[in-house]
Amino acid sequence: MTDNRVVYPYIPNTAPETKAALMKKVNVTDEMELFNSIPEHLLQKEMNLPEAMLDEYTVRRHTEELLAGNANLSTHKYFLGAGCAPHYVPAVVDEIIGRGELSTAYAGLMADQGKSQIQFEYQSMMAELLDMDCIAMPQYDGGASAGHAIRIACRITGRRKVLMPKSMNPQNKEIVNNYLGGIDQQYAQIEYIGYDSDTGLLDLDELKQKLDDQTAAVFIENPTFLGIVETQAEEIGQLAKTAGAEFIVYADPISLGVVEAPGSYGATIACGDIHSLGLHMLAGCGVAGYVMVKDKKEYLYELKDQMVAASPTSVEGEIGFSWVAAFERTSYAVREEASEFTGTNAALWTMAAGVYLALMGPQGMEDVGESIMQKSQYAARKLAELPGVEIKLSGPFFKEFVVDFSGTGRSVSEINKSLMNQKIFGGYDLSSTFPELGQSALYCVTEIHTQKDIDELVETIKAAI
Amino acid sequence: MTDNRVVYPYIPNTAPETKAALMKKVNVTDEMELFNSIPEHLLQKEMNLPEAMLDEYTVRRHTEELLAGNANLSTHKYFLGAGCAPHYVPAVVDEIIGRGELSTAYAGLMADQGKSQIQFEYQSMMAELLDMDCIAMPQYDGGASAGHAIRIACRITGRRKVLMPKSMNPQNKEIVNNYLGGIDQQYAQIEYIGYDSDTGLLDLDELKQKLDDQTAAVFIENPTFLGIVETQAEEIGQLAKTAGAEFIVYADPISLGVVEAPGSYGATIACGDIHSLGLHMLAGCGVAGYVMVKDKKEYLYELKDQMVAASPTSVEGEIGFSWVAAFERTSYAVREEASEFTGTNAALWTMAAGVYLALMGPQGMEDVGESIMQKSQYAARKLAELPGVEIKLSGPFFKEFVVDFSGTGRSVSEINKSLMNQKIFGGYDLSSTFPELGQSALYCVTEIHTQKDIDELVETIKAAI
Amino acid sequence: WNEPVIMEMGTPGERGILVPQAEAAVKSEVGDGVSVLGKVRRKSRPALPEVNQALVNRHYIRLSQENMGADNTLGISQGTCTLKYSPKVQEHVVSRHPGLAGVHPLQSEESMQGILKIYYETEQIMKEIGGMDRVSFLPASGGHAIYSNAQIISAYHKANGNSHKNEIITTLHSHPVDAAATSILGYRVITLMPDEKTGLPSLEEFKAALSDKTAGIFITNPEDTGIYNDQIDEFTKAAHDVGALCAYDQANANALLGIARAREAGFDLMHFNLHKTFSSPHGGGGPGCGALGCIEELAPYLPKPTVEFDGSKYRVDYDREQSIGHIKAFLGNFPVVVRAYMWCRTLGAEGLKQAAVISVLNNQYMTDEILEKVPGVSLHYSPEVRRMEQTRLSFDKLFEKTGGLGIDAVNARLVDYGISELWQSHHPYTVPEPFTPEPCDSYNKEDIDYYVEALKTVANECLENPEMVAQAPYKASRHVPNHVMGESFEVVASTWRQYVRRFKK
Amino acid sequence: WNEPVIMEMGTPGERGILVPQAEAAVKSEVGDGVSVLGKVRRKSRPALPEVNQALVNRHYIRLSQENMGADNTLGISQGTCTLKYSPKVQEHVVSRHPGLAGVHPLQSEESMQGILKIYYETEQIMKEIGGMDRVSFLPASGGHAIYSNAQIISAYHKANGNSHKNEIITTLHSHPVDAAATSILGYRVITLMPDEKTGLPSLEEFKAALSDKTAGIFITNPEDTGIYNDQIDEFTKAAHDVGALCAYDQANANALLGIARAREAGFDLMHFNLHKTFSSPHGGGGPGCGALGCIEELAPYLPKPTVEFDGSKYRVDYDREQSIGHIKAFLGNFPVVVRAYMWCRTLGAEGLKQAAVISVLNNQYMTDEILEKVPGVSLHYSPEVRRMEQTRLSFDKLFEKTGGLGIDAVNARLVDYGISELWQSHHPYTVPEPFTPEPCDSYNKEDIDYYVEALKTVANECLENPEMVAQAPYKASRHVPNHVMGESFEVVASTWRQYVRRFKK
Repeated sequence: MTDNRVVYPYIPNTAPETKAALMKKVNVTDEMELFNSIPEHLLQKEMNLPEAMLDEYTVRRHTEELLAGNANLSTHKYFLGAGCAPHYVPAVVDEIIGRGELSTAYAGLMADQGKSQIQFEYQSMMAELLDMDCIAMPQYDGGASAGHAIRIACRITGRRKVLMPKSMNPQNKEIVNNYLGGIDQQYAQIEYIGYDSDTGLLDLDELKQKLDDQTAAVFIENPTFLGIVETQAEEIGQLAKTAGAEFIVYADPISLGVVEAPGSYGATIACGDIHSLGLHMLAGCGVAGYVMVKDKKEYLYELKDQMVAASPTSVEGEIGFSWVAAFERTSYAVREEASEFTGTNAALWTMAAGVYLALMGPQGMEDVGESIMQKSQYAARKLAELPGVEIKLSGPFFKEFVVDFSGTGRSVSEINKSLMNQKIFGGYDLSSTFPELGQSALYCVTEIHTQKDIDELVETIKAAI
Repeated sequence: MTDNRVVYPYIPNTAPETKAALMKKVNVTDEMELFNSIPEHLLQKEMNLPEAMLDEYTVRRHTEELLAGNANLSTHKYFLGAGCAPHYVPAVVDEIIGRGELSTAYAGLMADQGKSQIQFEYQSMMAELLDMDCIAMPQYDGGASAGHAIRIACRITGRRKVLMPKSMNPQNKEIVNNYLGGIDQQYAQIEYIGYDSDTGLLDLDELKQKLDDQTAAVFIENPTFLGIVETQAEEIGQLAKTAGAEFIVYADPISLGVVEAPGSYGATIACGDIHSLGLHMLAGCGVAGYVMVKDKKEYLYELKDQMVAASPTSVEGEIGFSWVAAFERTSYAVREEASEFTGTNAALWTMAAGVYLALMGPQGMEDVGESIMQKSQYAARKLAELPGVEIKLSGPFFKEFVVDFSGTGRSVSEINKSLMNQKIFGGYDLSSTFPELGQSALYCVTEIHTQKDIDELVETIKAAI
Repeated sequence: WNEPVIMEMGTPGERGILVPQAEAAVKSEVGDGVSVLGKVRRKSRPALPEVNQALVNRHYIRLSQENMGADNTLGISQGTCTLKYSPKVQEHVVSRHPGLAGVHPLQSEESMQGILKIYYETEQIMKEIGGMDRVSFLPASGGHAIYSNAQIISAYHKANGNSHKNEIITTLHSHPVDAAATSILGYRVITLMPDEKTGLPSLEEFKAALSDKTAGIFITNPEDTGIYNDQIDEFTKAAHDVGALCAYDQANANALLGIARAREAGFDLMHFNLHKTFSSPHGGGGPGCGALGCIEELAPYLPKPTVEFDGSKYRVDYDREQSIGHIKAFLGNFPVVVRAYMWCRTLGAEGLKQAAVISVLNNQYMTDEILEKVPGVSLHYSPEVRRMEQTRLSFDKLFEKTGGLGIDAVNARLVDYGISELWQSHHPYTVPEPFTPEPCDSYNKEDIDYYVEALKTVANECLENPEMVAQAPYKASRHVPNHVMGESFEVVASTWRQYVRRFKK
Repeated sequence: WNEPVIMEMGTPGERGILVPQAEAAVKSEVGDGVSVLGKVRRKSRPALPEVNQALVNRHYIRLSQENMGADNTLGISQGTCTLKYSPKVQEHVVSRHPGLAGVHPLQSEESMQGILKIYYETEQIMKEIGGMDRVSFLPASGGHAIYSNAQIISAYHKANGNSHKNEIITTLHSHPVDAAATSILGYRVITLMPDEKTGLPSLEEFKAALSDKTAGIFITNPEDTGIYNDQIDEFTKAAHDVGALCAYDQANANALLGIARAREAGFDLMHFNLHKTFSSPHGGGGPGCGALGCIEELAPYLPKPTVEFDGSKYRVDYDREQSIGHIKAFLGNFPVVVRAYMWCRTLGAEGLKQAAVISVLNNQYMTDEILEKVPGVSLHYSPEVRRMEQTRLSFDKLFEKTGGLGIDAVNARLVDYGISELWQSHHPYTVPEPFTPEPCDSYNKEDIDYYVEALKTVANECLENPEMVAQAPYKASRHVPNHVMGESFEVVASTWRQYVRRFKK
């Protein structure tokens, strides 16, 4: 339906009088004259799109009806993690990142000091949480942050071999592969190190065997994708250091109130996803990567993205902010000479994480870590009491843990279907990506789960097996 | 559970070090010493309250679970009005009144110029919509506005008799009664005028008979509670004027894009509820009253509430705002000497209505009026086609109309139950308050109803009768 | 930003929003729908502005920034009104959950059990906090609660044949609405003056004022001065002795949560302002809620409806024969009740008591600091008595020393320090150049210290640089309007059309 | 406000929020839960601030006010980036509806059909707008889409045994990331310089640069200058002739909606930035979405997953053998897709075309106005050619006349007029003292006139009052930091701990 007389609220100059005045000024009588630099044969003949829902109510109702059909945190209980988990997002976080001045801000220097300060504060709090020193704008997600961290390590060491845990998040494995892509060869050569089938910890023997003077980096996840806290972390870092390799630690920041900071046990590069710091699940959009390094020149200049930095101003005691610090590193400045490309990232999410950390403070981070450990351990114990159900790895775990249903004779997929009938989402099915674990699922328990929630889960599984 | 060691996020000085420092400064060692001016026997011995839900997540989940149990606009279809109706609230309205600076503002003069300007703009747009001139802060609701309007009329005329329509909103009747309350006698003496049983219009003969030189005001609703547009309004105004009485019009502002403005057909005082101008239903909280008068001194000074007014500032072309204009009218200034009391009202809702009117503009108000009339007429026609169902009054109606189910042998209550089983709320049951209308219900159709919604209503009723 | 007034904005033809139109089939069935209006069809369009949505949004976002709310500044200036932090979690639940925003108050009881449960449970909480037997959330403000209390008193006396009882006693340091809202019903209002030394009403004078005519008393305690009347139970006893009812104005109960209640003090009626003590934001002046409590004997007179619970289901009781009737549309301002519910459930008994303890501690600390550090300030009435949640102070000495710069001057300048104007005192003033800050439970020591420092700076400026102060504020979004008090009809413009007539000739 | 940095705020012991704790029974079952961590248990607490909730909220509300976003100022300054009005209805649906915010990307397909339907339907819309056969929403930014397109090109050539194809051609006036994101894969990047007269790449030079080694070309059109390359289909044809693939950088497609498409111009790959053209707000730099389109032949290489529809159910297809694999977590930045969906459904075909028409009309109008009214401005390259949605302008003459005050000076001062700094040009500059405003579809004539007037005022100030301008801005929330460009390691402080080391010695 074509109706030229519609005045669009979002396109004010469709108001006929104004449009006519502008057309007169630029000396056109037909609107297509505006496009006279485009050859006729390149013009689009028609555009077949669904009929317009011109008014706000209609499009809102239509969209909300579609969204209302999705199971979600207010209709279902989630024990599903694997890189996206049901954590609590404080209302103040929603309030601040919902502020129009922030969400619609872009690239002002003096115009947007507030935005830059919030980012600087996020960066500063992350430094304390991770015990690292430097950080630039965020990466798209944890996977991208891992890729970036590896490229940094390769550039710094001039080596190509990278040792990574075999138990790594399979999706991140692919993202990293993509990140390291090259037309002739990959930027780095990844070799995977297995995990101890009892404890879930990294296989140190295999690590020692593969670690050599060609190794650019030893990369660990802590906790691992399977939830295991890598208690050997310091030793691994020592081994890497001895080999002249970088020690990259991929950490879930919400664990760091109770788990040691990567920077405190030898990490030279830290990376990961800030999803757990106040971001909603958002069908998987609530993720963003961080890469942090120590306060050394050769490291800082390898960070690829724009960097918010603070410095004094002409007024005693005043601090000002800029997001073009050391701009000459970036692809904006030097195009293909840059080490990597940069651009739009996930800036708004760092503001959410900043507000989250400011609210939580040291005690909040400790409390949430403790709460998650207690609740997940409780869930694991209760599940282990079910006949045929086994907790698979014996290492200490954080938030997620592997539950093996092989002994029940039921598949994870069957159990998850039964759970969904009771409005519960069970754990992430590991049976195809980790066949060595049998019919196992990765269960996720966070601070939002009550004892009652967990007991309900256990009872529902009990009824299903 | 008593746990003195909790540091409350909302009560920062419960932090032990700070609290100790303050206590030292004010020279107490036990916190009860702070209260040493209260005699021992007046102190509360214990407070038995449900256990605290200290953390934000727990109290939020608890409350949201309670709210999620309520049928609402996103789960049910509403054809229920009677003073609160399902209208569309534009997102920009929610955005603005959700801004913390506004919702937490209070009583600043120079500190809160923005708030006062928004109120002034609301007032200005209402003046254009109603064709009236002066307005003060809002009343609690339409009922209170009617009471205030009547008291104004009595003060101005020095008379006590007020003629009101018998078909008036029964809840508002009581609110008005309360508003006019007195220990010896009511402030005004209300006499009700019936309506024509065919058309629903005011019975002019009865009006003429009761109208005399003791009459302070003739009060009409337009549209009436039963939805009828009072087409005789101008004539009624003339009659009132001839008798030396005030002409008070209670108007639904969302009708005024298509229905004539009260000020244009003789109203000397206009009042009503701004509920339809961008307020959510909110379980009945989305209401606020307006009372407007013409630009005459004797009227303006009878408005009881604080008044936002604009005047030039010392800078050429600049406008400033104050909410204490003609302050000496108010009970804040002169206590019991004031004509009525004032205080907290519904200020935030006037800001919502202001943003609503700014978005709608003249064309939007015309469109919404037309849309409501067309849709409600369509619904009435379709319902009238059902066997035994009759549209009761023949006058033109706006948004609401009386549907008589007497011919079906089913009661309104039965039909509404059937509808609710299909997630539809039927019309307001008139059978007890308006027995002369039989088994009738007041149906409400607004701009948010689609043809499909209406057809579904009709089909569901068809199946129920 | 120097935002223009919306009435001067806009471009012909622009639209802020489009409205859902009737479908073609509907239109073909009913036609234009408006011809039926005949002579009451609107003849000329209202002169509303025509503004696109981006600009409407930008205009109001900017105007919202031109405010000093508790969200962006220290809400310490408004004594007696308690500008607390309103927890964002409450705001989001209340304004964003469709199970509240999208609920119709007249939908069937079984379809809104969650709402009725919150209503009922909050009543139980408020009963315990106030020591009353029933609580109604229908009054929309403190004044409305007082007015309703007066109506209950009137109804009670009528029911008991006490038609001669036509006097109400209040005190000058009680809120003015205690006088105004009772007077409006036809009561003769007797206002007791404060004792010049103690600031409190004298028990003797009170007894002298009591008589058989006394229908009721309306008292704030602590009074606006922050002083607690320690003979309060003797006042209520004396009133009861002449057959009067006692109504407690606890609009601001911030000092007394878990500390002292209306019941022990002998009151029959009371009210709490949920938008003060119980964390609901002020919204620039509402919507609010004056939770009205009463003893069992007066419960039949409560406004209707009430919410009742039979052990399994909640229901709305409209059938209350002796009730004073509907006083407010539907269920009152229910979202305010939800906020109070969440706040009380979060804090629990111990937390509520700490809110009172810290409010009083903060106030006593701040009072000491102001008297120590800010030049030109006095404390009138018994300086040795500990104040409760607020303190009536006086810039009398500053006024004297500067020959005329008092609280008005301080207020004008305070805005430049990002602090909203100080509330002074209700009228009439008993203390010269009064001001009444209230640091309540939401502010920490650093906030209070900052506030005192700003006061001190401004007071010093008054002393040292009076010419500069006289032109303040400098950083406000506007200059001072020429007619703040709208001193005559000719300069009062409550609408743009009036403004044009008055000032654009 | 002069807000302090949060690292210097706070009081020992204060809490911003409390966390849900394990129940007593849980604790008694598992103990403290953390002893099992052994030597990786955290030894000392992170030095995070301890700040109460009211203060955290106030701090960030204030900081949010210290920004000039499209919500509170005119977003005309950022040419090539299209700072549109982001309709609030979209923002509220996207951020407040639990059916989006609370959805886990790995939950079963049948439990998220609504999301998958929106995903699928938006793909259909974008296919039609771009003229491509498939569209992926996985890339998180324009750069990411370019990088992914380069990977698709690489995969395609690998699959076809073209291992010798290792060169990419782009133009200087295409976005720098076209060069950077292709280079990172190991391609040799050839950048065509613009013709000094037309500003466009020369077809002859392009053909000369093409060879059997050419793997692909990456071109923006209209280029950053706002000039449309009218020979574009000859470029793509020439590239195809040597077996190269053609990728269209349509990050900013605001001039072309419904006007001209990638397909007719002969491209095999393209991308739209949904956070520019399709109304998603920038969020200070993300999250965004680079919608990547391709022709049927390249569809097998698209990143995974895709969303497929079998006529009754939507499903997520992870099983794509030739795919370049996962490039972004889960389903990408889906909320950005929802916004684009709502925006396109609201406007429909006619409205989208009007967005393009008005964007171009606004820009041509503003360009004329600037050249007429603002002193010291030049238009380089073919002045007779109508610009599309933006125009690369130059303050070269102002710079000459003032002996050094050019776009940097204008930018510093512009902030005082409530307008964000003008974007200049991507590096390297081909035009001296460049600036590139883009008035897009969201602004009306009055907005543009105001903007031009501000530019004019500032340019005149540069001429008449250069000393004053040199100290600008005056009204910004801060003074200019001493090390804007962080010119050496010793002055770069990206965190507070670095700041303390660098500047608090």
